[in-house]
Amino acid sequence: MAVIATADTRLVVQGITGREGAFHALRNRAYGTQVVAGVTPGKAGEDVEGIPVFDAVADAVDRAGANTSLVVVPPRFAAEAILEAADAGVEQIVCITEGIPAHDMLEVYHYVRPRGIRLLGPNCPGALSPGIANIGIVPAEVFSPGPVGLVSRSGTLTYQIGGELAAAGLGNSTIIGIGGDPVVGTSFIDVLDLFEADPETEFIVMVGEIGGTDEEKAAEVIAERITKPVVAYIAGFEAPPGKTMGHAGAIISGSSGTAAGKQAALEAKGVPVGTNPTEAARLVVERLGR
Amino acid sequence: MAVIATADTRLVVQGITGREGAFHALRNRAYGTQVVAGVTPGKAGEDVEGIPVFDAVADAVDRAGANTSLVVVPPRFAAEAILEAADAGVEQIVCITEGIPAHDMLEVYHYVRPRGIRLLGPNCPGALSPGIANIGIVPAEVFSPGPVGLVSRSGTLTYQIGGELAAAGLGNSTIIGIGGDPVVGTSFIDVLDLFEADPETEFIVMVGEIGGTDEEKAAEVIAERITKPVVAYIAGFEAPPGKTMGHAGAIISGSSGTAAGKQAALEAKGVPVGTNPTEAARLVVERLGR
Amino acid sequence: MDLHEHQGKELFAQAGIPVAEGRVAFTADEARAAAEDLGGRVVVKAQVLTGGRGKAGGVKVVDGPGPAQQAADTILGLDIKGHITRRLLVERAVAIADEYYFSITFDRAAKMPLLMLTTMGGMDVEAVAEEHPDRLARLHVDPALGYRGFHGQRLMSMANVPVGERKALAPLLAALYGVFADRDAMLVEVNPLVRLEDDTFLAADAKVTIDDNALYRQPDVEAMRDLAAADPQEQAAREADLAYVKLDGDVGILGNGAGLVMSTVDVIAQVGGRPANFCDVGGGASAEKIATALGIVLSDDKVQSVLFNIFGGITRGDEVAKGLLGALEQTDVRAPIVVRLDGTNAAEGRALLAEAARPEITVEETMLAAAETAVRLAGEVA
Amino acid sequence: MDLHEHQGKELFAQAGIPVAEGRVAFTADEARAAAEDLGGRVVVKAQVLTGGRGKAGGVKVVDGPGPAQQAADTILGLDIKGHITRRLLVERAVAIADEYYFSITFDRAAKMPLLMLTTMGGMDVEAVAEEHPDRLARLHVDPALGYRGFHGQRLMSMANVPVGERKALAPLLAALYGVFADRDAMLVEVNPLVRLEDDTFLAADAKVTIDDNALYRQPDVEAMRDLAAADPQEQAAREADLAYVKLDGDVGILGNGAGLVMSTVDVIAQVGGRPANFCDVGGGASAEKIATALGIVLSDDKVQSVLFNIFGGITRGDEVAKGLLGALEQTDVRAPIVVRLDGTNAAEGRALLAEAARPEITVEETMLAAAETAVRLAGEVA
Repeated sequence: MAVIATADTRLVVQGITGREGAFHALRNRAYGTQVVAGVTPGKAGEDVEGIPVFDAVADAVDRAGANTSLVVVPPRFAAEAILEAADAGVEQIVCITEGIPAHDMLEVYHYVRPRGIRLLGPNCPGALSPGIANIGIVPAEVFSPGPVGLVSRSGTLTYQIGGELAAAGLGNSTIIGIGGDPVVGTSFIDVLDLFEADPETEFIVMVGEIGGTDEEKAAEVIAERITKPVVAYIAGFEAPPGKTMGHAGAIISGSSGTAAGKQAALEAKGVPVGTNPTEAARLVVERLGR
Repeated sequence: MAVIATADTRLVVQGITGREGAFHALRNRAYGTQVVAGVTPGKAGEDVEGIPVFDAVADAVDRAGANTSLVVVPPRFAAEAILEAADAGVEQIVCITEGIPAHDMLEVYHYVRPRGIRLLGPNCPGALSPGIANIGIVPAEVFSPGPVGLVSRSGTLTYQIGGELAAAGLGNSTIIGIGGDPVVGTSFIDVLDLFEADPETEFIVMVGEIGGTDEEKAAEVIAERITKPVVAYIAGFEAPPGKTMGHAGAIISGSSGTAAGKQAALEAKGVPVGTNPTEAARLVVERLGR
Repeated sequence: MDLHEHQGKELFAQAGIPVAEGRVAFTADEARAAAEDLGGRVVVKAQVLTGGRGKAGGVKVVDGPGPAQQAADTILGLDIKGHITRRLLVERAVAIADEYYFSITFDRAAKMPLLMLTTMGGMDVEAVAEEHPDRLARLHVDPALGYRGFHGQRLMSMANVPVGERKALAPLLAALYGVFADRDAMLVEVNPLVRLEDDTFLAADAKVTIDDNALYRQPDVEAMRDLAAADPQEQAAREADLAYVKLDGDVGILGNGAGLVMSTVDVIAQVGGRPANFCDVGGGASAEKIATALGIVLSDDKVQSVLFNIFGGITRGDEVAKGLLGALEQTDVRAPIVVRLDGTNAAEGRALLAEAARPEITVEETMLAAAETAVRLAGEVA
Repeated sequence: MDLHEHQGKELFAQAGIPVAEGRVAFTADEARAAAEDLGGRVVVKAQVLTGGRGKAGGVKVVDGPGPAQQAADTILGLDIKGHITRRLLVERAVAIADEYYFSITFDRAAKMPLLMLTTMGGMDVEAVAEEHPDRLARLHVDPALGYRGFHGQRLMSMANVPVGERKALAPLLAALYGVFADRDAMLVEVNPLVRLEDDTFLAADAKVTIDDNALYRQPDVEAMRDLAAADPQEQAAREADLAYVKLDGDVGILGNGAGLVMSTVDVIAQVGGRPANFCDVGGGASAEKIATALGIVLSDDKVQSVLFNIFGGITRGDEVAKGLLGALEQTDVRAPIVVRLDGTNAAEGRALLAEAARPEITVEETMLAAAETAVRLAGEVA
C-alpha cells in the first residue's frame, strides 16, 4: 500500500505552466502517477499535454478530484500556494520550493497542522513509492520496489542512500524527503509512525543531518513505539561550527544539534548509525541479512 | 455524569478581582463547583476569599490544575482572555461577556475550533448541571437534577424555560446556554451530540430564536442521528422585521432565519415546537408522560 | 451602524480605493456650489440609510450648476421608504464601460466573511441570485487566513471576469476586504463596481455597516453618526447602552436579555395585547440603568402599561427593584407597572418591592400572568 | 544576515523602541565629532558581527570629544574573535538603574518564536541559564496568535519583574516582537535592556539577525549589508545565489543540496583528504550557475582538485555537464576535476562529458570512488 504517494493519490501541480512545474508534472505522470490537474491563475482552460489547467486549486479539487498538491512555484509565492491548497481541501501538500521565508512557513505550519493537513517540505524532494506513484522530484529510475522505508531531511542525500541500497539489491516501500528548512510540515516522527503502520515497510532508514533536535526526538520515539528495525545515517560530522546566534541560540539548543550528538542519541536507543552513505547501506544489508 | 459542567471541572475565573467575577466565582464555589483559581494580571499572590489569584491562566493550569475557564472580563479584553486560556491549554472556556466585537470572535472561533478547544459563548450564561457544578451565571436555585438536557441561545430564556419545567416537576441533566452573538463557539448541533452521548439525559429541549440558520441545521442533525426525543421552543414570532443589510444579507439568508421558518423546519423533522415558554414546557411534560 | 454612501466612500478613499470626486450638500445652494466646483456633468444622489433610491427618483445625472440645484431641490425632502432625504452627494459623472457587483458580508451561519462578485451589477442583484445563480460567484474567506491573493483570483475566475481585467480588479477587491477587516464592518457592498472606459475600476456606490460593538475602536466612524436620521428614544437608549425598539401598540416592555424580551413580545401578542416598544437592559444592569430604561419606555406617549420581565442571571433582582423604586421616587410615573422577577437575588428584590408597597406596582409570579395583567391594565386605561 | 548594533537600533527606533542617541563613526575624527555633537559622557563601542567585545576592550565610557577620539583610536582595528573593528557607535551615556535581558529567537525545534527574559541581564546570560534557570523566563508564542498582551504579562510574571515596572516594560516587549515579526528576524536580542533611573526602559544593545530568504521584502535591511566584513568569494557566491563556505584544505567541493555537500565533506575527510571549501548549487541549477559556482570554487588558490558531486532531482545532469564544459571552454581551469553524476538526466550528462573528452575531467561512478580520486589528485599536485 505504501504511504503518502499511493495508488489513490490524485495530484494537482501548482505552477504547472512553469518550466519546472511542467517538467515534473509530466515526468510524474509518465511514471504512472495520477496527475489530474494543474493550476496557474489566468490560464484556466489551457492544458499541459492533456493535463487540464485551472485558475485555482479549489477547481482542481471540485472538478478533477485532486486530493494532493505538488507546489512548484517561486519562493515568494510558495507559502500562499500552500495555504490555497489547504483552504481548497486537499489532504496532502508537497512543497518542493527552496528559499521560502521562515516566518511565512511559521504561519503555514500553524495553519495546516491543527487542521490535520499533511505538508511535506518545503525544500524537499517529495515522496516516491517505487512502482506506484511519484509525487515530487525524486529521480525514480534509481529506485525499485522493496521493503525499506526511507526518510530524509536532505533531497540529494535521499537519492544517494537510495542509490546505495539499490546497488546492494534493496528496494524501497516509500522514499520520503521531509525537507531541510528550519520549519517543515512533517517530522521524522510523523514518518516513522506512518512506516510503522505500513505493511509494505519492513525496515526503516532515517537520514538526518546537523542542526535542530529532530533526530534526538526521533530516537526517543523509536525506543517508545517503533517495532520495525531502524538504521540511521547522519551527515555533517566534519561540518564547520556554524556562526553563533547571540546568546539565545546557545541557550536553547545546548549541546544538541551536532552530528556526534545525534549519533550518540540514536545509538543510546539501539539505532545503528552510519557515518557515510556507503556505511549506512552496509548496515542495512547486514541487518536485513540479505 | 452530565456534560460540560461535571464533577471533574476545575474552574479558573478570568477577571476574578472584578465585581462580577468575584460574585460569580464565589456563588459557583458555594454551589459546589471546584473553583480552583482566578486570574488578574499583576495580582498574583492575592486571593478572593481563599481562591488563589494568578497573573496568567497558564499559572492556574500549571499550579492549580484548572481545566476550564470562565471569562468574566469587559468586552474590549474578552477575546484576548479567551485566546490566553486556549493558549494555556484549558479544555473548555465559558465566556459570559456581552458586546465583544464580531471580528474579534471570528478570529477566536477559527483559533479554538481546529484545536478542539470547547468554547461556550460569548454572551452566554454558561452551563449548569444541577447538584453537580455550575460554571457560569445561571441562577442555580431554580433548577434541580433530572432527565432533561436544555440548550438555548438566550440566557434569560434558558432560565425561563428551566423555571417552567421546574414548575412542572421536571429537573435537568445539564442546562447549556450557547450564547446569542453572531459568532459563538458551540452550536446546537455540538450540544445535541453531547446530550445524545450523555446517559443522564433522556430528553432534550432546544430553545432557539430568530436569526441565523442554526435551528434549521439542528433539525437536519436531529433527524439524522439524535435518538432521544427533542422539543423546541422558538422566540421572536412577533419580532419586527430587522433592518436590511444591503442586498447581500437577503441573498445569503434567503427565507430562513424567521421564527416561522425555523418552526416549519423543525416540525418537518418531527420536532414539536412551542411558541411560548409555557407551551414548550407543556409539550415536554406530555412527551415524558409525567 | 449603517453609513451613508459618502461616508462609506470616505473609508474607501482612505484605503486607496478609487471613488469619483464628490461633495456633500445639505441644501440646493450647496449642491449648486458643489457642481460648480466639480465642473461638467455631475450626479446628484440622495443620502438615505435605505436601498431603492434610484427607483424612488433619488438619483439624477445633470449638466452644470443650475440643473444640479434644480435636481437637489427635487430630491431634498424626498421620502424614500420612510426615510426623509436630508443630505445629498454631488459627484463628478464618470464614463462607465461595465457595471459589476461586489460585496463582503459577515456570514454568521458559516462564521466567515462571504465574498460575492458578479459581472451583472448595477441592476437588482437579488434577481441575479435568483435567475442566474451561476453568474453570482460566492466565496468564503477563512478568518485564520485572512484575504489572500488566491481568493481574488478564484472569485474572478468563478465570476468569469475577463482575464485581461483581473490585474486591475484584484487590488480593489483586496482593498475592499481591507476596509471590511480593518473597519469592523458587517457589510461592505459596492453596486455598481464600475469598469471605466480607460479599463480602470471605481466604486460607484458604497453600502457599509459597522459593528456597533467595535465603534469604540473606530472613533472616526462613530463621529459619522447621522443623529438627524435616528429616533430620539433610540438615540437615548444607545447612549445608555440599552437596546430599544419602537413598535405600534400600548404595552411597554422591559426585560433582560434579547431572548426573554422577544419571548415577552410574543406572549403579549398571544394574550391579545400589542407591544408599544421593548427595551433590553442586557446582563448585569445597575439600578441606575434600570431607571434610565424605564424612563425611555415611558417617554413613548402610547404606553398605557409597562411589563417588567426579569429573570436574572448576571442581573440581580435586588438591583432591579432598587432601580424601579428609585425611578418611582424621582419621577411621576403615569402608567401602571407589572413586575415579574425571578432568578438571581429575586427573593431579595421581591422583598424590597413588597416593603415599598407602591400602588403603581403589581407583582406577578409567572411571565404569562404578568403579560395578561399588563394587557388588561393597558385595556382599562384605553 | 547579522546586523551591527547600530543597524539593529535603527530598526528599533523605527518601531518606537527607545535607544540612546548615537552616531556611527568610521574614523577617530568622526568619533570625536560625534562626541562633540552629543555632548557630555559618551560610550564608544566597536561594531563587529560577533559577541564578547566588552571583554576584548571594544567598549569604553569617556567624557568629551578628546577622550572619545582616543578611545576610538584604540578600538578601531581591534581584532575581536577574528573580526577587525572597522566602525564604531558613539552613544550618549545613560543613567542605568537595572540591567535586564530580553530576546526573541526563532526556535526551530518548537517551530515557534521563543521569548526569554531575565532581570539578571548585562552579564553572561548563558551562565544565568546554567546557574539560575528559574530566573530565566522562557515562553513560546504560537504564530497563529502572534504576540498578545498576555504573553508579556506572563513572561514578566515568570521573570519576577516588579509589578510597578510592568506597565513601562510591556510596550517595549511588544514592540521588539513587532521588529521580530515585521522584519523577518531569526533573532532579536537586547542585552542589556536597561531600566533608567527615571523608571523608563531603553534598549542598550541590539543583536538582530534577518532571514536571508526574506531580504527581498526588507530592502532597507539588505542595503545595510557590511560588504567590508564579508569574504569576497562568499560575497560573489551570495550574489549568484549559491551557498559557499571556505575551509582550510586542498579539495574544492561542488554539489547540489546541503545534505549531499555535507556528506561529501565528511567522506573527503574519511578517505584522508581535507576540503578547501564547498559550494552548494541548490536545486535546479542552470548551466550558467554551475559555471559560476566552479569559478568561485577555483578562485581559492589552495584548491588542488575539484570534486563535482551531483545527484540530481530537480537538478538535471545534462545542465550540469553543459555548465561544466562551458566553463572549461571559457576559462583555463588549473586543477583536475572529478565528476560524479547521478539522478535526473544523468545518462545524458555523462554522454555529453564522454563526447567532449576533456583531459581535465575524470568521471567516477560512485561518491566514494570520486572522493578517493579527488583526494589522490590533490595529493599528486601538492
